[in-house]
Amino acid sequence: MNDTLELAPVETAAQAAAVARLYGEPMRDLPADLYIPPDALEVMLEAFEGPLDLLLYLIRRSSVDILDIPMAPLTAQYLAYVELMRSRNLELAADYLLMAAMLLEIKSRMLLPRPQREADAEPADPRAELVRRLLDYEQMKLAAVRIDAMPHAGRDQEWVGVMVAGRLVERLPDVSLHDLQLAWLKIVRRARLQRHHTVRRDELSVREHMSGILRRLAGGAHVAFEQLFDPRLGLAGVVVSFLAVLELVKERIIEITQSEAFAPLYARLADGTEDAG
Amino acid sequence: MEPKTPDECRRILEVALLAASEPLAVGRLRRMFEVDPGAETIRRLLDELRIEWEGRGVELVQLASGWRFRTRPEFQPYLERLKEERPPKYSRAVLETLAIIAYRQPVTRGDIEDIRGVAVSPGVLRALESRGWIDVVGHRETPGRPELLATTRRFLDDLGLRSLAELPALTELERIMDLVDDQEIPQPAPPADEAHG
Amino acid sequence: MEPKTPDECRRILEVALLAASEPLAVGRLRRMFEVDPGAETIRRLLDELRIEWEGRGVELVQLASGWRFRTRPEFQPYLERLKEERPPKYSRAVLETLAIIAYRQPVTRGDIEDIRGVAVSPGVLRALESRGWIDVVGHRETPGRPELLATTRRFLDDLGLRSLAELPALTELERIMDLVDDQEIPQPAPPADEAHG
Repeated sequence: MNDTLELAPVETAAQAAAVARLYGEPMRDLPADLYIPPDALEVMLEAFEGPLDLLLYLIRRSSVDILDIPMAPLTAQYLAYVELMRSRNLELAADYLLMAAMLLEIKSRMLLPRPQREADAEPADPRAELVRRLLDYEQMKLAAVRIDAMPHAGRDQEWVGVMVAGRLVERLPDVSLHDLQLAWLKIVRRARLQRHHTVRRDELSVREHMSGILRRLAGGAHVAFEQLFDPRLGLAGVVVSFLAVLELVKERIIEITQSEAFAPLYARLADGTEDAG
Repeated sequence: MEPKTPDECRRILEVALLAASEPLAVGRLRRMFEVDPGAETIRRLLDELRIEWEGRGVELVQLASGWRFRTRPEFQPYLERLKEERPPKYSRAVLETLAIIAYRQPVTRGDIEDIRGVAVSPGVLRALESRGWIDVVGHRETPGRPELLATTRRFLDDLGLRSLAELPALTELERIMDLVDDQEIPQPAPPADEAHG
Repeated sequence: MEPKTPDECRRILEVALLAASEPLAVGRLRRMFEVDPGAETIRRLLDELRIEWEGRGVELVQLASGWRFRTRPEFQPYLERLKEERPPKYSRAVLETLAIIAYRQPVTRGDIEDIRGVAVSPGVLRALESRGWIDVVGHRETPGRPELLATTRRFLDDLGLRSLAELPALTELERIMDLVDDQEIPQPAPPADEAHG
């Protein structure tokens, strides 16, 4: 096994963090000869989060310097794993194959003389990009472990939430004049073809008086006709009130009664049933 | 590590009750301890805890389904002011019904349905009635004697109006809309939800 | 009835914080009082309150979105036994994705995949989103306009942090990384060594 990396386990923070679990037991190092119990392979491969994770594992468990990776043995070992996966008919993620291709490419470039970029510059190392990615990933992997170790509300701590006495007043929707106007305009827009649903400002005050008169007559009260008009409203107000009374009579909502000629006029709600007798 | 002293037990009960989102019965509180202190002990500790909290803004109370910490009513006004959730919005059906009652009162439900072109669900009128914005002011003497609806003084107060005449005049806008409609949108399709069933 | 003494003010703050279902910011706490005591006073009172609660089972903490009472971790074993369901234990994929979003935000899904070297399954992002820990903060103006993900205030609150700066510092690796980025690999091994296989 010329190609395998040194397999002496090295306890690094990364390794302690990246514990694979096999049957509940932490797996800190893989068998030296890469022999894996057949039914364990799947479990083990699931423990790796992808090709970078697998590569990091291979590097970190040996004592090689990540900044000076011996590409040949690493590539060989990586390919051995991938081959194992393939032989087990595991669905081989494209990510693993892509990484295999990248490793082979780096390895072959290592064999070639390095092109000088500039006269004095260091030659470009074909491994630089891989190392950058490995370190980048390892850093995030460690960060994940640390975040997980922090106390989480809901897991390690609970929020305090004391019951509030009495029901809080229910918030009711606000309606602005603008809302009302818009709503009405929408209705008018839809009803526009019918034309008869137009409303004028002056008509509105008549309608307000209609409601007011009906309120006063509520409960079957008989009100003297002249009391329907409030002189304080002025002439215009009285006229509008009168129009309201006429409208109500016309719509047969109220009745004006008179017991005999020249007797006082009374207004009351039209009610064919109760007051019939 | 199980607690040994009653003090420690009481502290655990306090934490559990402060964090609980529902009342906790004695039986459930007992289950927290590996060595069951017994219902009697729990009850005694709860009572001690209740006394310990007396005179503070929050009190420990025994409710039908168990024990719970609860704010005292006198702090209610402060808690109310803390609430800053956005008020809910009325549906289009409610707003349009309100607009019709405001501008066309007194109207029957049938009138509203004629104008809107759709049935008025009972919920719509109930929402406006329970708000105190509309009420029944009489009946129209037609078959069925339908109720006549009108807006209330409270409606005017809540909208800051002295009288209905102060409702925004619409004629100008309507005219503009008519122009717009005639020229640009010759045949406005009625919104889907408003279509007759 | 508005409070006069600082003691009364502190009591009101305590009740509000004990009853709140979310962290309360100083600005919001101020609004509880008819006569605004000012941010400075509120902060002082909150600090007094925090000290007052020290050594109890519950602590007052300042988080990203405000102040909130929280149980101490040492009581969790007891509270666990009260719970109906266990909190979710996140997979490494979820945790690593969270770490990348937390430290490198805003990032796209593609960025995460680049760093982890594997595809990010939709379930991973969904788990973090449904927890309220990440959300979409915009789009990167590249083809496809991928979503930019970032952590939320809620994430900071749940982890007891006031800001992202309080996240654990990244490891030494960072310095090595800088070296790698700036100078490339310090001393490449001679190609001869690589000729093994």
